[in-house]
Amino acid sequence: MSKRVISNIISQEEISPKHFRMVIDAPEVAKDAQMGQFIHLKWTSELNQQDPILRRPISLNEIDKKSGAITIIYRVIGRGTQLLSTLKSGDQVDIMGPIGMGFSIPEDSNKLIIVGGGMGIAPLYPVVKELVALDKEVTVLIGAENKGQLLNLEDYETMNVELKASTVDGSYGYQGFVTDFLDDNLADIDYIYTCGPEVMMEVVQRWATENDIKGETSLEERMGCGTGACLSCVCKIKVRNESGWDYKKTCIQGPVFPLSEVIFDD
Amino acid sequence: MSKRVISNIISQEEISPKHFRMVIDAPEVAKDAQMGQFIHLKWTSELNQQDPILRRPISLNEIDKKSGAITIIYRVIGRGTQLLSTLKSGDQVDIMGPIGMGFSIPEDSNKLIIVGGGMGIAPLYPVVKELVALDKEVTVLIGAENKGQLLNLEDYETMNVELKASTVDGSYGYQGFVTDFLDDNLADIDYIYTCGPEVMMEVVQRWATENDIKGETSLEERMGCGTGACLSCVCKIKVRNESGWDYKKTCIQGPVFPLSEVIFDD
Amino acid sequence: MTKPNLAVDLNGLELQNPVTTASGTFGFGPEYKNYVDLNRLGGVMVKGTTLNPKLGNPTPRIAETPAGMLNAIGLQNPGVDHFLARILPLIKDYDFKTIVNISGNTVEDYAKLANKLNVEGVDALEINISCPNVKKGGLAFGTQPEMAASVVEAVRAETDMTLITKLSPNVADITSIAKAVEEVGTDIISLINTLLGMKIDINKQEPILANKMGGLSGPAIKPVAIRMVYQVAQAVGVPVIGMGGISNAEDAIEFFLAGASAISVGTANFINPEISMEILDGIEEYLVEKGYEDINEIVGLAIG
Amino acid sequence: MTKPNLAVDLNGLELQNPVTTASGTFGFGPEYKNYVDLNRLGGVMVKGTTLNPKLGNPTPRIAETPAGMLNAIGLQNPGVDHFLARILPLIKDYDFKTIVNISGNTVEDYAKLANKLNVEGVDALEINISCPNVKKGGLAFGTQPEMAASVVEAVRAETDMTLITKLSPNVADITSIAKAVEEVGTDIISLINTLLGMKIDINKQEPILANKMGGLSGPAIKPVAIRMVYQVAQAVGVPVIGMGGISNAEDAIEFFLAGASAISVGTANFINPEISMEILDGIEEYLVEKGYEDINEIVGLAIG
Ligand SMILES: Cc1cc2nc3c(=O)[nH]c(=O)nc-3n(C[C@H](O)[C@H](O)[C@H](O)COP(=O)(O)OP(=O)(O)OC[C@H]3O[C@@H](n4cnc5c(N)ncnc54)[C@H](O)[C@@H]3O)c2cc1C
Ligand SMILES: Cc1cc2nc3c(=O)[nH]c(=O)nc-3n(C[C@H](O)[C@H](O)[C@H](O)COP(=O)(O)OP(=O)(O)OC[C@H]3O[C@@H](n4cnc5c(N)ncnc54)[C@H](O)[C@@H]3O)c2cc1C
Ligand SMILES: Cc1cc2nc3c(=O)[nH]c(=O)nc-3n(C[C@H](O)[C@H](O)[C@H](O)COP(=O)(O)O)c2cc1C
Ligand SMILES: Cc1cc2nc3c(=O)[nH]c(=O)nc-3n(C[C@H](O)[C@H](O)[C@H](O)COP(=O)(O)O)c2cc1C
Ligand code: FES
Ligand code: FES
Repeated sequence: MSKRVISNIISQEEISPKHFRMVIDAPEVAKDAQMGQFIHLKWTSELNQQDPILRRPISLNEIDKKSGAITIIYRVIGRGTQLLSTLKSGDQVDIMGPIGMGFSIPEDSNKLIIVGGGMGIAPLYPVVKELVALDKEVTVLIGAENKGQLLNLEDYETMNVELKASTVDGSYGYQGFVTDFLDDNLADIDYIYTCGPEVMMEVVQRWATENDIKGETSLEERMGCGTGACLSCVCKIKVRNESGWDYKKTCIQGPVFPLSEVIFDD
Repeated sequence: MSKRVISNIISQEEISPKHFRMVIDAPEVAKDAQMGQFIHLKWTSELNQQDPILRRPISLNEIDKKSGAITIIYRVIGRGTQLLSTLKSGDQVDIMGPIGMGFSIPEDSNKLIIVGGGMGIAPLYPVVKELVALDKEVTVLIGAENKGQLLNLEDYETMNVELKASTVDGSYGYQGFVTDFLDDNLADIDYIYTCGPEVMMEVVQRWATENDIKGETSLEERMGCGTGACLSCVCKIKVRNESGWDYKKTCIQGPVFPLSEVIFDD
Repeated sequence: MTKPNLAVDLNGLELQNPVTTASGTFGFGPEYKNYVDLNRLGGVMVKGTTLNPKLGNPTPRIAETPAGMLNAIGLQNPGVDHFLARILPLIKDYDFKTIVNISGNTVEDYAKLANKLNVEGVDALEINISCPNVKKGGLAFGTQPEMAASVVEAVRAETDMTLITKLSPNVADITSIAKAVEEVGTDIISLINTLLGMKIDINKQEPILANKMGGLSGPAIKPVAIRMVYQVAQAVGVPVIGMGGISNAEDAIEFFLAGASAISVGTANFINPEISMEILDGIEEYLVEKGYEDINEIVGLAIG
Repeated sequence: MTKPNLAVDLNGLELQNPVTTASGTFGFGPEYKNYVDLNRLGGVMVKGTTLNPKLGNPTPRIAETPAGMLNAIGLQNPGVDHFLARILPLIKDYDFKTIVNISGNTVEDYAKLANKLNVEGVDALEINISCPNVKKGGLAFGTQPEMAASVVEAVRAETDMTLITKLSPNVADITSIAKAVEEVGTDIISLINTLLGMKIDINKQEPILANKMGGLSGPAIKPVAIRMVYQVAQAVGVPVIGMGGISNAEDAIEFFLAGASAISVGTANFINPEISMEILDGIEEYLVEKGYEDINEIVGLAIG
């Protein structure tokens, strides 16, 4: 169940230029959190601070149910994330969460693949951990601008997964796009998880359709409420009606949707 | 000449509940500053921070031309002063200053009196220092809610002045109002300096008029620009025209005005 | 110390307290059940409802602005029939008054909506006259006294239910609109809806909202809202529900002092989902501190 | 890298660059000489000037609001004769264009002002039509197309000087006002003036401003200003000067993209007295970064 908590920051570090990892002490959130869910957070516990006014949605990158700590990884984009990045251990943030429908693992799938691009790698890490714990055969494909932006790279390197990484600048692994890894050798995959820039997810969707692979994807939309009330965060999802699609709320009906049902065109 | 500088805070301490003394490293301001002038400051050096949006006028309580440090003493009233009070040594503030017409010392006056009430004591301290340095005969009358709010009390106690203090709660000195000290024994005073709540200044003005004592007073009005452009800070000053008064700008034509010329009625 | 009375009687609409939630910012209510004890709310103005289901606008639908936000949701809603069949049953047993915010593109739309909503469980209608009148080239009903009145008149003819008319602030003289809708029988006036605004992405060199323009809400618009409540409260005899940027109890109290008999919390729900309860508690504290026994005592105190 | 051209020709009014300062927020100019190289400004709209000296309103004249402020200065100014005799000589030799903002309570006031200001040293008049028309019960000239046009027409009859008409945002349809004043010969349109607002002191239970209501300015109103510039730029053929909440170069660029050919900096001068220069530099940087050679290339790019 989603709730609102004022939480202490345990640690914050810049893991790569403009990329930050923040660990937050939020047992109430961790308790109920599932992989793929997110928190909606205000960079300060002082709510009269109106600049910027809205919360920011950020995925859970790690959920430690035992210690009650949650981890997020984010990139500084604009004013909200910039202010977030100025906080230090001991400072407080105001959290709503955990929110949304997370990733699921179909029981009958054994060979699974993760395709993450850029910040889209962040929400996929808990999935990989879970799959490995379930002894599944896992291929992890990640791509980013440069090595520093290959989130959780060191974690993946020590895990029992087939790892392939790409960077645009060639500073690590293959030089190119992560989607270049998607070839016919992978056609025996059962299930796919993806998150990343929209252009990337479209390519992944096309490839998955061609190879008849089901899967899930996590979407990003501008969010107001994070409760399903404001209808600002809608995305186009295929449904059986006249027009063939309907708007769904990314915040509570997503952010994770079946890959084949997402219409990328906005 | 007034200028804008981003300055480092040297120290800040809570000298009494809700009352703070802040020392700022601002040689460019200190250089030109005169007693009775003020600075117009933003609690942060980040000007895109719009909450609150306006600067705050605060009097100079000490001006150290040698070290370049200026000192202010302020009381937490609302959001602006509250945010100011959260700053620490090393943080930055954005200052415009020094601004305004300060206090003057008539050459032919020898027995001078200072009447300060509450926060109005703050701008008077530099005057007392100057008078003492000039070897004048100085009487300092100060009053506040309680002992802690008798600003610069310890300084005055060590100075060569006739000091009388009053507190409303009786925690120091005479229990009552500072204006109660204004009796006929003081009628041989040459010149008076006053600052404090409007009701207090009115009483002082009346007493001074009755005893034919000239003097100066420092006023407070809500300020926008601090440059004389916006006309938000006007006060009524007697002039020789049809209506007998005109609006003057407290920021650059004040904040110090001849006591007898101020009309207290807004 | 006895607790002050918080109940208000708005021309027949009795709210257990004056705190309601603004249409479009609180869904149908249950969206906030994890954060708010819904039974403690005075009223919920549900999401703007239309005759037929509406998909609304493409995204982006919101943009952030200094101390505010723009929205161009485009009235996405499942339509009145779905509302009656599927949603009303879920909310009608809460202690809050269910106030249905209705929107149309013609006078007839509004009338039909009122007719359909004339059912038990709906406590009042809030007529959103900020919608474009398709027969008048898209000019909003709420921008001209006659057009505004024509909507209210048509709705009044369909129902005896309490009618709240919600005014648009995008006008030169809000009192003329208020008087016009009072004359044709609105029981209550609520205000303000959003100010029309826009934001441009200077990198993409195009408006951020897919719809280009959107409605400005949040603290930024509070001074305009207070001014309009103050003007309308003096111009009409019916009670006023004030809204626009209310983010804490102090803001709410400003509205009461300006002449509002009840208030709605909008954008602030997004910032702090628990805020409606904090505002309710804060209002009570203010009354206690100042020695009032009844919220009604402070209504309009700043007028004069 | 050659420097991009910043000069703009606003229907005959040639500014060395598009950065001007908004009336009432920059005095007559010299008030800011410690902070700004006045010779680098495109233009200065001087404080609203009236036929006779005006004392203005009692204090408090300003109040702070979320990301904005209210003012009710009440047009305090020394009157046009004093302006001509004492102030114009001090400013006419600066490189900025001297634009005199004029205010009146009757159409005749405006005409007389224009007649008196028809002198060398005054480069343009900015007609402030947000003033109350005493003959129409205090309704602001700028709220009705006919009233607005009558002022501009009367001024036009007195002078061949460049006329800028400054629109009030407190209207339902800004384009109808813009078109009305274009028709009677305004050379330029500037917008927006302040939104009417109010703030209440909840302890004293009365409005903070002595005048009760005041004009809302600052970042809070920027979305409304951008929207109106965007609408007006499309509705008229004359150039537009945009203002309302501009606090940095990014804000200014939003206005150019929305269709403004020049901009005015208002409230931001209070927050950072050096801001007009920072905005000027920032505009140039944007042009260089994006590879434009001329400021005029980006005007209206977000329209479409
Ligand atoms: C479900 C979800 C999970 C996310 N997880 C992560 C994560 O783990 N790490 C991470 O770095 N980012 C994540 N994002 C994106 C993140 O929310 C934005 O980068 C952030 O809101 C930008 O805020 P800003 O103030 O820095 O940027 P600004 O551009 O100044 O923000 C302006 C407005 O746009 C919104 N906005 C801007 N970019 C995005 C975006 N990509 N998605 C949604 N809203 C946006 C902001 O929330 C704000 O309302 C996620 C987004 C969603 C919807
Ligand atoms: C020339 C001058 C010198 C001053 N010197 C001192 C000083 O040395 N120490 C000190 O504690 N205070 C001083 N003040 C008062 C100080 O400026 C206010 O207490 C302060 O602005 C309050 O800001 P706030 O945000 O805390 O209060 P809020 O009430 O939230 O402020 C709201 C608005 O009202 C204005 N305002 C509120 N109170 C005053 C006031 N008394 N005078 C002017 N504007 C006000 C604020 O500047 C702001 O614009 C001085 C004022 C002036 C004009
Ligand atoms: C996302 C969003 C959706 C809204 N939808 C509606 C609506 O459907 N009907 C309506 O009358 N007002 C709608 N409004 C306006 C609000 O009810 C309210 O009048 C306005 O936002 C001002 O209040 P606030 O500043 O507290 O948000 C909406 C506002 C927002 C922010
Ligand atoms: C203190 C103050 C005084 C003003 N005086 C005038 C005036 O005399 N004439 C006028 O046309 N506009 C006046 N304005 C309006 C501004 O010129 C400008 O149109 C408005 O403030 C919006 O811009 P901003 O948000 O950048 O301040 C004044 C604004 C302020 C804040
Ligand atoms: S963010 Fe409000 S409905 Fe999703
Ligand atoms: S503060 Fe603007 S004129 Fe004094």
